[in-house]
Amino acid sequence: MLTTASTTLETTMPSPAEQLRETLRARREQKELLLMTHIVLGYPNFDDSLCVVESMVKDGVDLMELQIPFSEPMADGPVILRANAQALAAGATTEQCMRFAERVSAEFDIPFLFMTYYNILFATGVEQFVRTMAEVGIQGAIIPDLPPEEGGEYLSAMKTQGLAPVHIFTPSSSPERLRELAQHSDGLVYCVARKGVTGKDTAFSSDLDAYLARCRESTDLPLALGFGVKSKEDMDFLRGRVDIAVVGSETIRVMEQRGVGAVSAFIEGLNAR
Amino acid sequence: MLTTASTTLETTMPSPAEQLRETLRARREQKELLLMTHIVLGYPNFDDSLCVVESMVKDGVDLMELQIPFSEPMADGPVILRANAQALAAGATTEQCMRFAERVSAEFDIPFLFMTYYNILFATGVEQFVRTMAEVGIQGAIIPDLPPEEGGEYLSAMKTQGLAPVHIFTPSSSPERLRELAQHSDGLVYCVARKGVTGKDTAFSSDLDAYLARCRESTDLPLALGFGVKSKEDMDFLRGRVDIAVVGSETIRVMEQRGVGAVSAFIEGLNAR
Amino acid sequence: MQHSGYFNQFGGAFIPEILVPTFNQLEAAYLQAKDDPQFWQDYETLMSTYSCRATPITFAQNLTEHFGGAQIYIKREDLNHTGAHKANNVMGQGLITRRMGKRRVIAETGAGQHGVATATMAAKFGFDCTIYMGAVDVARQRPNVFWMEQMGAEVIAVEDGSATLKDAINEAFRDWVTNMDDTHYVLGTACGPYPFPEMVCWLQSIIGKEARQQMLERVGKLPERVYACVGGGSNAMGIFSGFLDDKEVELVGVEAGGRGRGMGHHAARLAYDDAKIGVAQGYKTYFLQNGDGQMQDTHSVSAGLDYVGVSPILADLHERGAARFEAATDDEVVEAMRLTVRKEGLIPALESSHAFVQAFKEAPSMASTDVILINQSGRADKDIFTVADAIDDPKWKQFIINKAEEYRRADNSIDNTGDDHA
Amino acid sequence: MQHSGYFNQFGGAFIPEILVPTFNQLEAAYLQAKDDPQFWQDYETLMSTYSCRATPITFAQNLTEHFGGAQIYIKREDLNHTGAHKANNVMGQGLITRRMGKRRVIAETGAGQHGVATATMAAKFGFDCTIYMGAVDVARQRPNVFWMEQMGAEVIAVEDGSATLKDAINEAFRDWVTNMDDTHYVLGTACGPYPFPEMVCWLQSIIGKEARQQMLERVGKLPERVYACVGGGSNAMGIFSGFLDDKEVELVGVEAGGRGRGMGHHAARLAYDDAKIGVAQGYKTYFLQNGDGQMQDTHSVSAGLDYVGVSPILADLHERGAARFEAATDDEVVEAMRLTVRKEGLIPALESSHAFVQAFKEAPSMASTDVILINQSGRADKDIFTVADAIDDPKWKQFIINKAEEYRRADNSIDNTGDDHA
Ligand SMILES: Cc1ncc(COP(=O)(O)O)c(C=O)c1O
Ligand SMILES: Cc1ncc(COP(=O)(O)O)c(C=O)c1O
Repeated sequence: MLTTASTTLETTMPSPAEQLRETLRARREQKELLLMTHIVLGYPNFDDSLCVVESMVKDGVDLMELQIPFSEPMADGPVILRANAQALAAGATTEQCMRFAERVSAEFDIPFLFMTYYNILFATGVEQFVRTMAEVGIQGAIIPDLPPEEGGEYLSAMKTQGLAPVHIFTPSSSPERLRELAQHSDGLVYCVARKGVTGKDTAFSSDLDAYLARCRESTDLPLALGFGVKSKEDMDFLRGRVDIAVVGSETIRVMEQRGVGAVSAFIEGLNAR
Repeated sequence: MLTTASTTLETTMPSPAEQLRETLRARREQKELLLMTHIVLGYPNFDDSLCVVESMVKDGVDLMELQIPFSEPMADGPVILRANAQALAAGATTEQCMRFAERVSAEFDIPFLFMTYYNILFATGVEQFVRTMAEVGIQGAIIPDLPPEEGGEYLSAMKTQGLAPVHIFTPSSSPERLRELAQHSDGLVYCVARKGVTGKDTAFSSDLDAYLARCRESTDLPLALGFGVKSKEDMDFLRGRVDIAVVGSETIRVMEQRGVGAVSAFIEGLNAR
Repeated sequence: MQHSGYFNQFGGAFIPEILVPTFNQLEAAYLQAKDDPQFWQDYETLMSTYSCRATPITFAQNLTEHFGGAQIYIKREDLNHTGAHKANNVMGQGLITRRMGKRRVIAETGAGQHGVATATMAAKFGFDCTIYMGAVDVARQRPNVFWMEQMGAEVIAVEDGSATLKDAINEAFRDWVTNMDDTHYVLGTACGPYPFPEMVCWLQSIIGKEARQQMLERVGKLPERVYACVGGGSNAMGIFSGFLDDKEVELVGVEAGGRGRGMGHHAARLAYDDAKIGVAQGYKTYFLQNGDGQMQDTHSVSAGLDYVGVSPILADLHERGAARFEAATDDEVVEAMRLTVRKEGLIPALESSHAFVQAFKEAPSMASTDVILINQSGRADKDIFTVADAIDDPKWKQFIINKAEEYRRADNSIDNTGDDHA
Repeated sequence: MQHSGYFNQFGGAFIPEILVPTFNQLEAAYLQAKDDPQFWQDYETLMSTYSCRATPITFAQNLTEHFGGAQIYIKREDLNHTGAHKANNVMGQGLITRRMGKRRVIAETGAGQHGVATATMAAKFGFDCTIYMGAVDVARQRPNVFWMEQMGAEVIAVEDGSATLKDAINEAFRDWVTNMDDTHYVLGTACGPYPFPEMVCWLQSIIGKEARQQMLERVGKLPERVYACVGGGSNAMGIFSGFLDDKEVELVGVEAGGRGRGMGHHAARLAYDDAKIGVAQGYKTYFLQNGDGQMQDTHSVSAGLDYVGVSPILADLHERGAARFEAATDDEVVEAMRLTVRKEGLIPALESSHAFVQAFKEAPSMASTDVILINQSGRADKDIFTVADAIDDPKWKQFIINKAEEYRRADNSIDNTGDDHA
């Protein structure tokens, strides 16, 4: 199916996870708060997905989550949920997502992560899926319904391929749990700002500080904070508190309400100081 | 309410029951099979009821059942049932029925019996009802839902007034039961030709003979046979088997289908030899 | 018959002569069954394997707290197969029918509960079955008609009289006088000629027997008061009969107060004073009738209580002061039903909800050590059309309108104004 | 969690990280309850006083004679309060919810049975309650929605995905990840992440415990075969669990064959070979999915069996050959239901009727000394709209059309084309 690429890694080449860490480290030296964005692949179609990636990279997005759509996106809120459904209704397949990933990671010089649900990996075969991820230049993955307890095969495949498994910290996670999650993570960790699903408002306030301190204590990896980030004010609040801000549903909302062209202005607004 | 009439009877005058017996005896001498007809008082209105009585008497009917309408005529079939309901809907009352009876028994020289359900007597007060019956010139009554076991008050009131309580013989009655019913009856007994309610077809055949023989053995009173009698053929069959043929629903049917005026021809047809 | 079937001045058997042998046979079969311990054992076995007797008593903790007075217990006849106490009577009469060697049953039905129960029994016993139902009731109780027909019963819509329960009874008698040889008339309540009132009470006494024992076991004492709704009187007599010898237990029957006092507005024969003693449908009791003895129209939100007469046995208890009778109005009934649904997750039939109304009125002023027992004679989920109308639920109406549209689109041949009287 | 929740390769807990503490708490509460004899005693007391456990087994004599083979017995879960076995699970989870100190429950529902049961439990326990239901199901199951609302539950119509059961489950999880502190998610079947499958089976095992004992007492032997329909798998596991150690008893699960084989036409995950192993809705089992792992549309005449996944415990029994799985088509199901109604006066839910289909296929070729047991998981009278449609009853349609006319005349403001999604 996919072209090129060997399945064993040269020991001398840095692994994708190492590349990811290095990229983030380097960018953080330039910028106090990095911006990670999220798109649903194939929504509304792959051409538009490509335009959005292009424009986001141009506008200074630091890394991106590419969501492979799934029919049962249990952890997603209404906006991303519908984007998943519509991408599938338009015929999006895992194979197309892989080709898309291959193209953008070749064309654009930022790290790309996959975000999807476990069944997408499982249906392909976890090992094969992860191998293909590596081949197409994806550096890590977020699988919100795959806790490390269930992730044995995935984690070892990721390790074999040198990819970064990104786990999720939550406000309700105990310190032990955070350490456990951190142990199984690479590249960064994803801190959700609150309970609930993606795409709902979050009241960013100093109430978050204790939680973020717990996160910091548990890992040396960069902290990405997501769920409800959607404005320059949110960004200003997060600056100094975490390493990466994640903007997810809001991009889709902007796109839906004001068209693909409006995404650029929105991202610029977020990144403005 | 009702005019005149004393409540004690002169011992020298024949009682209404005696008069009834005598009338029937005399008529039977002239005629092998007497004809008793039945109408529902106040159906469709009292004026029409009067016309029908008038015409029936003229056409040679020998005695008549006047049914006081009741809201729950449990033993009646659809034709009489609806006539009851419509008479009541048109406002017929017991009081009006009494006045009607008073008029026809004064005007026409045939015996009149009441037919009604027990609650009509009970609501007025059984004794008073029976007393009024006597006063208005009614000679007997058929109460299909009042077996002799329940009829103590009624039977003694009828006796006091010298009226004829007519009971019903049925094909399913045992010989003992027939004797018991006969004991409590006067004037005549009413033999139903079959199971069921009024107004359905009866197949008149010699199957009836054993039953009628049982009836004959149980009483010296004249036997009236009803339920389903509706044609000259039926009359011909009954002649020699019973003393009186009773035509009920069919008269109403004729009236409904062909008008009050058609009743006369119908009766003439029945009585023709 | 061996007995007159009188309870002081009430009861009797005012039957057409043609039925005398049939009633003799029925009385004999009934008395024999009553004398035969095996019968009751068979009956209990049937009810505990086909229905779910003993039905439980449920402590209504939330309602008890809500009213802050007496402890409220509920006897759960709604859990019976087919959803009401009617099953008890019907299954018992099924056994008696079989003993008499008959193979066809007929019944009247108002709300449809008794019709469904009888059709069910007939299916189980392999009897042919005809159900008489007022045309008005057929039209408003189609779900019950649907199930009766599925059971194989023929449902005949009675167009005569007021086209409701009493007319269905008359019509069932008309069938019976024609077909008594192979047919048993399964009368649905503790009314009609002897031996029906007594026989139905006897079969329904299974409720009271269980309830008395359950109260002693669960609560350790008898209830201060027992509440039951009164249509014909079978569920009331069923539960009351467990406590008739317990002078300390007050028995409270609750009739349909409809829109309140005044002839035509209700079906309260004992609690209001519009009824007087009369004889109809084969027995003597209080009837809602005019001066001439003509039965009058009645009204209740619950089809099962909407009846002109009342059990002669209850009339006698009333006369002797051995039971107290009250009436609950339509509005009170709907309110009590809603409260019970919300507080306890129980769905009392609109009929049963009458008993709840009175219990709710009295519980607050009783002591918290007092205990009351309500007979929940049936469940309301079969009556959803009636309940939704009583509650006037707009979403329900919209659903029905959409459903009708769907049917109409699928089949243009269906008449959209016609009447569905069978 | 202390346990992985695997049954060989099936099960597990694929849950969003935010729910990890919630699942830890739930597992702890579940294990504690399971270890505490008092819990099971409280549970049995609740079920025997609020519902009518033990539910009986009924000998289906007419069906037995009709098929002329094995003796047919029926476990009567339809007699439960709210009309199905769903009550067992829900009441048990109610007790667990109270132990965890939570005061709100949420649930998904397809047919509406589980929603009604949960709303009922919430009313009884005094919990707030939200029910998620696919918008398609809301539209077709209005009677159930009506009762849920009467119980005080908020019913949310889920418009996403296929707007049916699986989408309601997703939506319930979305609520839960937001409100887990005070909220328990009462999952309705033996699916979902550990400990749900095990916990639900444990609570439903009350069916099998009773049934095994009843068979020994009534029939004097264990059944040769036990039949149950399989949606998520809770009623099947409930009854099977009584016989898992009895190697001589064959367990037969019957899935929804819908219109027959071929993806999209049915919901048979084990009996047909359109499903493959996958992970969704938090657990690993056979799912009806495409090559990419996307869940596919399913079809069944019975909303309660119309689900893409199946209990991991059943998937394991299937894999190990410890249970046999068959499928019954829509047409067979309607036919079996009608026959059962007519022959026995029992009204099995369309779901339950699947089990009857397979039993009817096999009974004739079994010996008359053989005994089979069918789990009648629920009653169909709540599903009258579905059943009437399945049977295509013209009188019912006419009734609905007349009723709609009546509503329209009474209130012209009601839209006559609109959608009633809440
Ligand atoms: C649930 C229920 N309760 C009560 C009644 C009233 O009958 P009875 O007074 O004979 O119990 C009915 C009659 O249909 C009923 O369906
Ligand atoms: C009556 C009935 N039986 C069976 C089922 C299927 O569920 P399960 O397989 O969990 O028993 C349902 C689901 O709604 C149901 O309502």
